[in-house]
Amino acid sequence: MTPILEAQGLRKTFGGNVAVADVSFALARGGSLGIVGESGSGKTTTARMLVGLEVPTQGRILFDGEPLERARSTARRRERARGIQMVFQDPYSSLDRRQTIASCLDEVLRVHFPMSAEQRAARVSELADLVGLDDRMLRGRPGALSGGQRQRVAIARALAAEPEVLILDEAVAALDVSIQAQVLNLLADIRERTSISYILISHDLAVVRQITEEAVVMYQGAVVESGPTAKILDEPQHEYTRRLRASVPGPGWVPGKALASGGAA
Amino acid sequence: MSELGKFLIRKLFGLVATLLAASFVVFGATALAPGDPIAVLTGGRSVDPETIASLRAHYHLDDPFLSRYWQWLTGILHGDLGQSIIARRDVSDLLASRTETTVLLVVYAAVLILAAGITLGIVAALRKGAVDNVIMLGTTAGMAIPSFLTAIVLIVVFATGLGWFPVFGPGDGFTDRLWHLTLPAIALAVSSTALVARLTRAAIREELGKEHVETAISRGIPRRLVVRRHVLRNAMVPITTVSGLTVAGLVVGSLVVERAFSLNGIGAFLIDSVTKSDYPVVQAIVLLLVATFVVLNTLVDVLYRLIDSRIEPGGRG
Amino acid sequence: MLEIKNLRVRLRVEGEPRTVIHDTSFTIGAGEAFGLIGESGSGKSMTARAVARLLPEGAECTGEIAFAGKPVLALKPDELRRYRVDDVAMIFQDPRASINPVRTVGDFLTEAARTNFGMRRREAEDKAVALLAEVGIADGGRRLKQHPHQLSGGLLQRVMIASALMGDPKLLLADEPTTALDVTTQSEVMGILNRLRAEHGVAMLFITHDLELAGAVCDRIGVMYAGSIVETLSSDALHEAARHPYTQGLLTSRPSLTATTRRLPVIPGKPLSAFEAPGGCAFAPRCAHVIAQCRESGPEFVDGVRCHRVGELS
Amino acid sequence: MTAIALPRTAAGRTGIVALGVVLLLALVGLLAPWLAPHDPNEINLMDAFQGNSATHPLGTDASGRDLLSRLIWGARSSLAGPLLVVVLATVLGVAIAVASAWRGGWLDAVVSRCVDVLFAFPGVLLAILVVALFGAGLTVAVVALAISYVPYIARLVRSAALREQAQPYITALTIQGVGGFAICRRHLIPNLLPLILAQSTLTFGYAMVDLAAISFLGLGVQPPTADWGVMVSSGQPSILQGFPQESLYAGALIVVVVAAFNLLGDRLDEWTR
Repeated sequence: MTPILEAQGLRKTFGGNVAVADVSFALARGGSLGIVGESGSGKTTTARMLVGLEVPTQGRILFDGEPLERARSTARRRERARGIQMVFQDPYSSLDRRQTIASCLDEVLRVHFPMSAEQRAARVSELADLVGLDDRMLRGRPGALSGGQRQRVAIARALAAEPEVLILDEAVAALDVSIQAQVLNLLADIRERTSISYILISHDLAVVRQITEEAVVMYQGAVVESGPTAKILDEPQHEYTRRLRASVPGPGWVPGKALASGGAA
Repeated sequence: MSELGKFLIRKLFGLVATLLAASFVVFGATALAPGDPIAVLTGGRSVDPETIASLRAHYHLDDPFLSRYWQWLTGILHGDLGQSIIARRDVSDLLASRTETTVLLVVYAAVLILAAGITLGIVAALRKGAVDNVIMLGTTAGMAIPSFLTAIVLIVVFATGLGWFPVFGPGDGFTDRLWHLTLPAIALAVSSTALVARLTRAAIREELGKEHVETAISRGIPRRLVVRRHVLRNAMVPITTVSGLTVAGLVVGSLVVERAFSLNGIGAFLIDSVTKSDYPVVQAIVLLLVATFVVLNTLVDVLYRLIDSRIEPGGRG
Repeated sequence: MLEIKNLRVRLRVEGEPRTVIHDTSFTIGAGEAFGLIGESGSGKSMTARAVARLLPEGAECTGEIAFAGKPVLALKPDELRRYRVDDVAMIFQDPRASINPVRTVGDFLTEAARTNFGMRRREAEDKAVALLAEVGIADGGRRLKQHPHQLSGGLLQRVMIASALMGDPKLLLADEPTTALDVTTQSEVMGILNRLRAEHGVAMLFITHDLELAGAVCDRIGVMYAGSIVETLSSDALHEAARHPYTQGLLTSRPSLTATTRRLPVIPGKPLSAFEAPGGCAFAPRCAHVIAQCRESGPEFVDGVRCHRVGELS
Repeated sequence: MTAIALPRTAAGRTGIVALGVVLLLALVGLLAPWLAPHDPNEINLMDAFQGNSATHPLGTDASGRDLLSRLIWGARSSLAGPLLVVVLATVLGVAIAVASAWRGGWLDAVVSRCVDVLFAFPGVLLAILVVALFGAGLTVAVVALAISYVPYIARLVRSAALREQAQPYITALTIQGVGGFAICRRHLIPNLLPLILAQSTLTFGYAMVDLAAISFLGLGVQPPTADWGVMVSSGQPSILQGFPQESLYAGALIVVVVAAFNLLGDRLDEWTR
C-alpha cells in the first residue's frame, strides 16, 4: 500500500545555514510516526515543509503517492489543508483570542465545505463532542479555557477540514502532566475512530512511545535512526539516540551519566 | 574589519542615502508647487517679456528638472545655498548670523531637558508613592502644554509681571545672551522634559522588574549598588535613545519658540520666508534642519550601539 | 536547618488578595536535597521565593520560616542581606533572563564576592575560573570576558550554578533550573548540579514539575497541590510507597519510556490554584476515591500525608 | 469580548474623567450655534478688553469680540483638525503597515525605505514645507501633518503586525487556506485594534499641539476664524497691554484637551498590554 505521506531527501537551507540536511521517511495510512529531536535538530522546519509553510530547497513530499506542489495560491493551500493539518505547541497563542470557539471551528468549515449554516452548526457540535468540549465552552472565547481545553479546540479545528494526516508539533509539551495524559488519550481515541494518521514532532521520548508506532530520530538536520518506536527506544543503535534515551529521568536514573563528551557550546 | 567599523560605514552610507532622498523631496516639492516664481520675483508688477526671459535664464527656470536639481545640489555641496529672491543676497550670508541664536537656544534647552528630565525620571522611578505621584502629575501637565503657551505664561509671569527676565530679543555678549535665552529655552524644554522624565521612569521601572535584578538582589548585593550597576546602567540604553531623539526634535520646536519670543533665529527666518514665498531660503533652511535632525538621529543610533554590547552585527537585539 | 511551618502566602492581583500558598510545612536538613513538585498554580515556585524573601510586592506572608533557628520572615533589611549573602543562593528557570545581558559573565560571577566579601578582582576571578571548571567549563578565563548572548542556554545555566556557589551558601534554591533546556542538556546540567551540591555539602530545595527528575536527584520529595503539600516521602519510596491519590495519579498518568499502554490512567479535571480550590480537600473534585467527608472538611497533614482515606487506600 | 466593567482603580477612574472631558468639549463644539451667547466674529471696538461681565462672561478681545463665544466656536476647528489628522494618518499608516508586514519582500523593502525618508522630516517641518508651497490653511496643514505622522504609526503597527502574524493562530489560518486578505481583515487588524486605538488617542494630543503651533505661526487656520491656536497667537500682542486672558483661556483649553487625550491614551495603552 502506498504511504499516505512520504518525504524524500528533504533539504532546507536559509542563506548559508542548513536547517534540514537530509530527511526521508514514510507514514503509513492510518499509522503514526514520531519525529524525535532537540532544538536545532530541524524537526520544526521539517513540519513546516510538510504543511507548505516552507518550500524544500531539495527533495520532495509525496501525498498519497502524488508529489505535492508548492502551495502558492489560496486554492492550493486549501487543497493541501484537506490532506494535512497541524496542531501547535502553545495552546495560548494558537487560537485567536477575539474569536469564540464555535466561530473558530465554523470559519474552517466555511473555507472548506459548501455547507449551510445549520449543517455547519451541527458539524461544530459534532467536532466539539469528539474532543470533549461542551456547549458553554463553544460559546466562550479562548480566555475562558484552560490550556488543555484550548489544545482540544486546536485539535478540533485541525480535524474540521477532515484531513488524512495530522501533524502534532510538540502538541502536548506545554501541558501539565495530568492534562497531558488526558490529551494523549484523546489523540489515541481519535485515531481509533477516524483512521487518521499522525506525525508527532516531539523531544519527549515517553510521549513518542505512547502514541507512535514508527519513529525517526533527527540530529543536526539529518535523520540518524529510524524504525519501529519500541525498537528504537529499547535498543537504540545510534550514539545520539542512546544519549537521548539515557538522558530521560526514571527509576534508577543518574543525572549526567549520559554525558558522553564535555558539553558543546 | 571590526564589527564596529562595518556598523559605522553602514550607518554613514544610510545617512548619505537619506540625505540625498530628503534633498530630492525638498527640491522636488518646491518644483511641484503651484504658483509662478516669476510672480514673486516681480512682486506682481507687470513686466515686459524680455525681463521675464532674462529672469528665467538667471534662475535656470527653463532647464530640465533634474539638471536644476543637480545644479542646486552641487551648489549646496560647495557651500552655495542659493540666493534669496526677496533679499537678493546669498542665503548662507543671511543664515550665518541667525544660526548662532538657534544653536544656542537648542543646546541650552537640550541641557535643561537632559538634566531635569532624567533626574526627575530617576527620582520618580525609585521613590514610589507621593514623590512619584507629584512628578507624574507634573509631567502629565507638562506634556500637554504646547511650547508657545509656556512661552506666553513665562512672559506674563517672569517678564512683564515680575520683570526678572527680558521680554524679547537675543541680547549681546555671551552671558547676556544666555540671560535673554533663559525663558525661551525653558519654554522649549518643558514638554520634552516631561516626556523624557516619563520615559526614563518607565525604562527604570521596567528594568527594576527584570529577573536579572532579582538575581542580583538574591545574591545579597545592596540595593543602591543593584540600582546603580544593573538598573540604571541597563536603562541608560533606552533613555539615551529617547533623549537623543527628543533633543533632535528640538531643531523644529525652536521655530515656534523663536516666534513667540521674537528671536531672530533660523526658525523665525523660515516662517518669514514661507509667508513671503522665498523658495530658495525655504529650501535651504528645510534641508539644513532635516540634515541636522538626521545627523543627530544617526549619532543617537551610534551611541546606542556603543552602550549596548548585546547588539549583534546586522541589526538591533 | 530549614524549617517551614504553616506557611501561607497571599498575593495582590489587581488589588485583590489571592491565596497562592494555603498551608505548607516541611523541613530540610543540612546537606539534604528536598524536591518540591507540582503542576502549574500549585505554589511550588512561590514557596522557594518565600524562603529567599523574594515575593512580589504586596505579598502577605504568615507562618514560620526558620533558617538555622533564624526567623527569616522577621529579618531586618541588613540581616536579610547577610542571610542572602551567607546562607541561601537561588537558581532560576531562565538563565538568559536571570543574568544581566549588558555586563560580562565575569562581572556577573565576581560581583557578589567582590561586593559582599571584599575580594579583590583577581582573587574573585580565580575562584570563578575554578568554579567554572567544576561545572565543566574549561576555558573559564575566556568565558569571563564574554557577554551572556555569546553563550548557549546550557552553558549559561552552568554559569548560574557556579555563581550560586561563589558565596559558599548552605542552601540552594533551584526553581525549575532545567525546564528551559533540552533533554540531553538537562541531564548534563542536573549531573553537575547534583555532584557539586554533594561535594560542597550544600542543601537544596529543588522545584520541578517532573516527578521522575525530582526522584532521581532528591533525598526526599514533597508533592504540592493547590498551595498545600499533600504528601512528603523518601525518593527511594516514590514508586512503591506513594500514598496520596494525587501522587499516585501523577505517577501513573505519565507515559512510560519502556512500555506502551493503550490508554493512560488519568486524573480528570485540571489542576487548581489555592484561591480556586473549593472548601474541604482541595483535590476532592478530581479524586477517584472521594467521599462526602472529603468535601466537608480539609484533611490535616498527618504522618507525611494529607488525606482522609489514607488508612484505607494504602 | 468581556463585558465592560467600570474601572476600579484610581488610574482607571482618571481615564473615565478624561473621556468625559473630551466628550463634553466635543459636544460644546457641536452645539456652538446654540450655546454661544454672541456672534464670535462680531467686532465692536468700543467693547475691547472688557473684563468679565454679564453680557461677556469671559470678557472681550482687542476687537471687542466675545471671548466665550469665540472659545465655544473655536472648539470646532480645534478638535476637528486633530481628529482629521488622526483618522487620515491612522488609516494610511495601518494600511501601509499591514500590507507591507503581510506581503514582506520587495513591497516591505520599498515601504520601509520611504518611511525612513519621511522620518527625516520632523512633523511640523514637513507641514511648514507643504504650507510654504500650497498656501496656509487648515486643510493643507491637516493633510501635511497627517502625512508626517504616517511613518510613526506605520513603523509601530508594522512591528506589532509582524509579532502578531508570527503567532501560531495566524499560521493555523494560513495552513487552513484562508486567504491573506481575509486573515488581515478578520483576525490581524481586529487583534491590533486596541493598540491602534491607544496610539491614535496619543497621536490626537500631538496633532492638537502641532496644529495649534502651526496656527500660532500663522500657517494654519487663518484669522478671524475662531480657533484656539489662532486665539493664543492673536492674543499675544494684548499681553503687553496687560490683557493676557485671550491667550491664556484658549491655551488652557488646549492643555486640558491634550492632557485628557494623553491620560486616555496611557490608560488604553496599559489596558492593551
